[in-house]
Amino acid sequence: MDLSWSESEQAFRAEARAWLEENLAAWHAEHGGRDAIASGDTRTGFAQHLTWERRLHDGGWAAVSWPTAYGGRDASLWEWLIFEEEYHRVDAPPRVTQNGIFLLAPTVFEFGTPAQQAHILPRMAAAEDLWCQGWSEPDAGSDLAAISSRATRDEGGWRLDGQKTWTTRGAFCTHLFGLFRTDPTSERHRGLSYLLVPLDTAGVTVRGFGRLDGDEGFADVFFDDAFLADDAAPGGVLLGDEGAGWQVAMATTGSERGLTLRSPGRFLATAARLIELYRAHSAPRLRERVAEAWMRAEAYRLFTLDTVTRLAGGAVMGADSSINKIWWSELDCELHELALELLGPDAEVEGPWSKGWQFSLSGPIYAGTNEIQRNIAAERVLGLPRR
Amino acid sequence: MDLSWSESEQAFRAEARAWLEENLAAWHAEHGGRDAIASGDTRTGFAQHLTWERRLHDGGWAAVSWPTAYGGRDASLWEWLIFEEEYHRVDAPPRVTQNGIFLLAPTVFEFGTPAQQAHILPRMAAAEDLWCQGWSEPDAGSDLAAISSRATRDEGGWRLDGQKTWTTRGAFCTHLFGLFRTDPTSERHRGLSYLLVPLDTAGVTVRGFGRLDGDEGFADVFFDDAFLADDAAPGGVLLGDEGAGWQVAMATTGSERGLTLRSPGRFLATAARLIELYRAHSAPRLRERVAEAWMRAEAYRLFTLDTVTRLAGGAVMGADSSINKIWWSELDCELHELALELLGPDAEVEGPWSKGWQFSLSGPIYAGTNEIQRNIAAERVLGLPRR
Amino acid sequence: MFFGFDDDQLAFRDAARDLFEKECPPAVVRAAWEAPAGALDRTVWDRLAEMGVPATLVPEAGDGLGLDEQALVLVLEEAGRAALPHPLVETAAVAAPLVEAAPGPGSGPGPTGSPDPHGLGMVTTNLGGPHVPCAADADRLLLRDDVSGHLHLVDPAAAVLTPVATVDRARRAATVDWQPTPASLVTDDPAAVGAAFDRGAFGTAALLVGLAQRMLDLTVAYVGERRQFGAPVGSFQAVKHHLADALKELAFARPAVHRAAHSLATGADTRERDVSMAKAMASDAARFVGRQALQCHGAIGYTVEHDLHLHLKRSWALAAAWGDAAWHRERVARAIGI
Amino acid sequence: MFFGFDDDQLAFRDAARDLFEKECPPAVVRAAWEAPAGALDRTVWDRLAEMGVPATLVPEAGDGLGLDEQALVLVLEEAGRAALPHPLVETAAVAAPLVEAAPGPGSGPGPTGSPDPHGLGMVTTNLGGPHVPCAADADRLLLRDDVSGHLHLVDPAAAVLTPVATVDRARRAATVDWQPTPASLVTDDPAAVGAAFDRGAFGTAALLVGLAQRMLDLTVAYVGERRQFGAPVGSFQAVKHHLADALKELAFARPAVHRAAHSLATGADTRERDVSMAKAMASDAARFVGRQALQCHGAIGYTVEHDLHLHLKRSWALAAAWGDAAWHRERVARAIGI
Repeated sequence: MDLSWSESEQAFRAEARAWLEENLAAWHAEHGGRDAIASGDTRTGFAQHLTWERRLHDGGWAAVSWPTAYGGRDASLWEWLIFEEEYHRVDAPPRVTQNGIFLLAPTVFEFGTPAQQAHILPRMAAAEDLWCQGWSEPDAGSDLAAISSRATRDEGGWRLDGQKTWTTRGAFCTHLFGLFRTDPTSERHRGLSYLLVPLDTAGVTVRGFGRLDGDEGFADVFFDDAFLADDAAPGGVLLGDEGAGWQVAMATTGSERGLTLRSPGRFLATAARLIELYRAHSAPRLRERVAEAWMRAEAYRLFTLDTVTRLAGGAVMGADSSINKIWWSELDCELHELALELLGPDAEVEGPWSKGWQFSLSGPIYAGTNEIQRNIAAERVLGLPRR
Repeated sequence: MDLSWSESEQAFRAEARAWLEENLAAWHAEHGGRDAIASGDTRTGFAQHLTWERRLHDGGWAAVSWPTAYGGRDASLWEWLIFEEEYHRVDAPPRVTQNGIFLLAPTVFEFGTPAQQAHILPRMAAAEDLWCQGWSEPDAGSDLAAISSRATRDEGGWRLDGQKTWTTRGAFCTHLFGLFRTDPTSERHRGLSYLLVPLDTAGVTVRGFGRLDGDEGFADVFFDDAFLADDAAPGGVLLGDEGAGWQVAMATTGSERGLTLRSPGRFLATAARLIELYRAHSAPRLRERVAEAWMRAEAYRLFTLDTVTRLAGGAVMGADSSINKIWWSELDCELHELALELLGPDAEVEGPWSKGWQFSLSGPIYAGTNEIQRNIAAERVLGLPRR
Repeated sequence: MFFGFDDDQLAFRDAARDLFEKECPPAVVRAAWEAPAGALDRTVWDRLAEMGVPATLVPEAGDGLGLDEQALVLVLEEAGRAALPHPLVETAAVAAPLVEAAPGPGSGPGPTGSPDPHGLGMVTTNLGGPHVPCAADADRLLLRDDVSGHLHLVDPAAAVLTPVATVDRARRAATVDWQPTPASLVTDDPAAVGAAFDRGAFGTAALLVGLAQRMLDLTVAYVGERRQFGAPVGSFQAVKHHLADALKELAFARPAVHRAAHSLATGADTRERDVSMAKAMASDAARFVGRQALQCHGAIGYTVEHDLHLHLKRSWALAAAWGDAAWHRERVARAIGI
Repeated sequence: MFFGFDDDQLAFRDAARDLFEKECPPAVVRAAWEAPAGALDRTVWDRLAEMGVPATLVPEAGDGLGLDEQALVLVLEEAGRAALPHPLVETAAVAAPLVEAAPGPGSGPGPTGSPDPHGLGMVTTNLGGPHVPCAADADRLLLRDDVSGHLHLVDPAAAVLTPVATVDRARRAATVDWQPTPASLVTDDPAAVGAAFDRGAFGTAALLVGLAQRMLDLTVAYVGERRQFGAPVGSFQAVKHHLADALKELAFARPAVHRAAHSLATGADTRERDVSMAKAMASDAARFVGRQALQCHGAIGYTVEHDLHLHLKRSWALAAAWGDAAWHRERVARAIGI
């Protein structure tokens, strides 16, 4: 074991920290102070957050682990972890470009053609194209394979029909990556294709609606005989092979549940804020639970160090990403629950903790419910028999 | 609401308390002191506990809710609750006749012929016949309907073949009530009959073995072409109709999970001992959990008052006996877990708490695992669809 | 020994249930989210007043119904099921018996013209916490003076209200800045103040039981319809077990609330302990049931378009108000001598 | 940054695993339940001594293996998987480095003739609690004097042992009555005593990880075979979720134990905190996994005829020894400044 950071990694951390502290302050100032910045899941807040995304891009921090050519800085997974720790340490804002950079991009790197990579990734990093995920449908939630949205082959493109829903920030994005049934005779996992859809395509209608916390963070996306031309984007609108959408999508769920979406830095930072809050309201009865919550955030960091060590050694993220997702999503609920208990009567007041609490409750639901994750862990990690 | 006890109920309580205090002391003395009395799940202890059972019978306390004619005292359900509170308050010993008096008897009252009732019940109350339950088989645990032990019709009786297991105190009992497949062509719940079997029947072999706590509390019962004559007992050896064994047995599981097996008095007494233990080892970190455990024991008492009120009003114990069983079995684990935490390093020493803890762990397993109980509550109380 | 309710009590509950089903559908709760301070619609409140519900605990001599907490508890459960936004606990359980005992300002017809035998109108209070629900909507404020601990009945016009942005906007809460005067004094008896608090905690426990019951009912209905993987979601064992546990926690909390009603009605020595046990168990049960309900609804429940959040957010607020579960467990611990 | 083990460390683990599979099957653990005090069979211990395991942390100069906690941790996990009854943590993790640093009595071949480079033999201690494991079987007792807090190395013959009837009889525990003498003193340095305790808590955490892993493995195998309702028990979602949670708790406790090994090996400033985090998480994980294992085995696991209880009872004892989860969480709380 070597749990120390190399000199270059330490230098990377110092550079990131300095840049983040300076630019976060500047960004707050730009909008008249931190409190004047709305949630990124509101129309106003989204626009404000885009200016932050562009700052990140100008600084080369939008997607540190990407090749420089695409707007990254060729950072290692270790450096990515360091950046995430620093990012959350200063309480920098949630990434409104997250679904593109954290979910679509890994898939584009794995399945995209050079032409697609060259077109999609730089514009994504620059927050010029804003991507939302078009997977869930009214009748296809946990059961993603029940997708019924159709893409019918037509002269030089596809005709799209159907509805996607619970599309995060869909009302504010410019593009959607989604799964559509391209083989009308197919069922379940077969005959799906992974399409890249500009939301300004004629026949596409987006309706935003309120999440639990009331922010317009969700959207329905309706496709009514919308024509998606093959050349709507350089390199084409199909990601991976026609009919191979499921396998391509699974690569994305891997990153959603696994390493890239929710890094340990996020929860260590929340735990640190919880500890401050505990010091402010001494509540001895909660002391042991606060210590336990810190341990669980720290254990998540150690578990991730173990994972990255294995990935660096050539292993691939497997089904154990399922227990990873259960761990961080339940930890996030407990961290916020403890904060609310500390706040007592003030817990009900709109604020970062009550908002974070409501958001934490979505963790066990999105990216595959924790019930589904437990099935996966039991069947694919422990090898228990399917029904 | 009227939560007061009538004068006659108060008198009943006073009489029970006086008798129990006097006779418990006398019984301890009879055996050279409380510490000289072994667990009722050991051969020695079982014999010692029989002398207690006979005292109870001589005092008319063996089965208070039964008709006097059968050795009871016609007590109401309310008086039965009072007796149970007093019984556990003085920490009187576990009833080694429990499986007869608490499980078989209610079934005999419901399905037995007058001849069977007249023969079986008085001998049971007097602890002359000692009954064990012959249901589980190596391949029929939670899935009771998988029973394969056969009873084949033969001249004037039945020929028994097969094996029962996990039979509590089977090695010390004289009789077994069990389910046997009397229709060889039948499957699952059909074609079973409820038979009453003297364990001295030729061809029946009993092998005791150790439970988790090491006591010989379990037994295998082997049937090797054992001939059970129809007239082996007055009124016959068949309880209920031939082939109706499942319905008859379900009446018994009702009492097992529901009201009669584990009364609130038992857990209130454990909670009271836990509170004493807490006072002896002040451990402020456990204070809130001890209070919560007391509340849960008290809530069980209130839930039972509600149940008895409904039964007294003519209602029948329904599927909500399933949440009842989950509640007391998990409460028992928590009460003992707390005691062990209070005891610290001494928790590992053989003693009432460590023994009680090990026994409590069987609660979520026996009488239908709590997983089965949750299925029942969801399907029969909430009406959720079966698979 | 009879641990149940008599026919009059059950009939009172049924009448309230009918009233709420007609007059307090989710649309009324949503309206309470949006209505400006002071403009809470009173239709359902006026119907309740006609039924005499706010004066349930007021003796018939005082033109009340002359009933006790054992009748009120069932009606409050129904108010919880409906997520009634009006301060019924504050008025009926807390203020009415007090003010009747020591008549405060006014009498005769209620200030809003709603039928109101003893001129109390709609009352709210700071006894349950600093965020006073429906503060700008109430006719009277029953306020505990932090300095003296005395209770005063104050005209809202005589107080400065600062709205609080709460997660459940139907709380319509505000903090209150005010000055006690001799004329506004209702009681300086600590026992009476304590009893008023206990009635509020008890009433809130009853609301929580009703809120939890409604969340469970909504979820059971939903998982029976919603199909995934070719089967109703409710047929999966994980969902069954979530909801079986929700049922269990609720089924064992309810008798504790009913017993508290009896202890208050009979002035039992154990009433403080029993109220605290009820509030602790009802708060935890409602939080637990709410978590299971949200999880079993999935994304569909995670929107403000679905009604679940109306009950969910109310249950969060009320679980923390009038002493949270930990505060009441602490009081139980003292009562059982640890 | 490399959070893993090198080939030598893994080879050391594999050799230990082979040894335990051959020399420490359940029959050996059961024999330890029955053998009279002082008559614990030494076969597996002698093989371990031949491998040099008890001297893992002793420098090569002292004829030890000259390895550190990062090598020892994997071997201790294997000892846990096998439910080894011998005091390996007490000897290899606690006593050997100390006594080597300050050579106590004896040297040369071990008292039992088992290969033993520095004459220590099999050592047990009261540092982990009042019930000293294998007290009558050990060659030496490393005893903390409650009065002075100093550590002494004592010949069992010089102490009065009172057996303790423990739930896990393979603990072979006794309380020890003894008198410290100047000659028996090993160290009076509080830092050295504290470090010895931390190594014991760390080593016990590693045993608990191995015990939990074995209970999980036994259960996964069992629920795959056992059929009820026409299907393997392991195909039911409730069982799947019990075991998925067991897997999760264990999978996140293990890295904490490995990090503690690194912190001890490198003398990190955070080693106390890291050891406490490891012991707290390993204790809770083992208790949780054990509960799931017993529940998923059902009645079959609830007998002394099935091997599960050997691991289950050991995990209960070790979760409480060397400071229970609450004691170590307390130390973590202090370390993180709350």
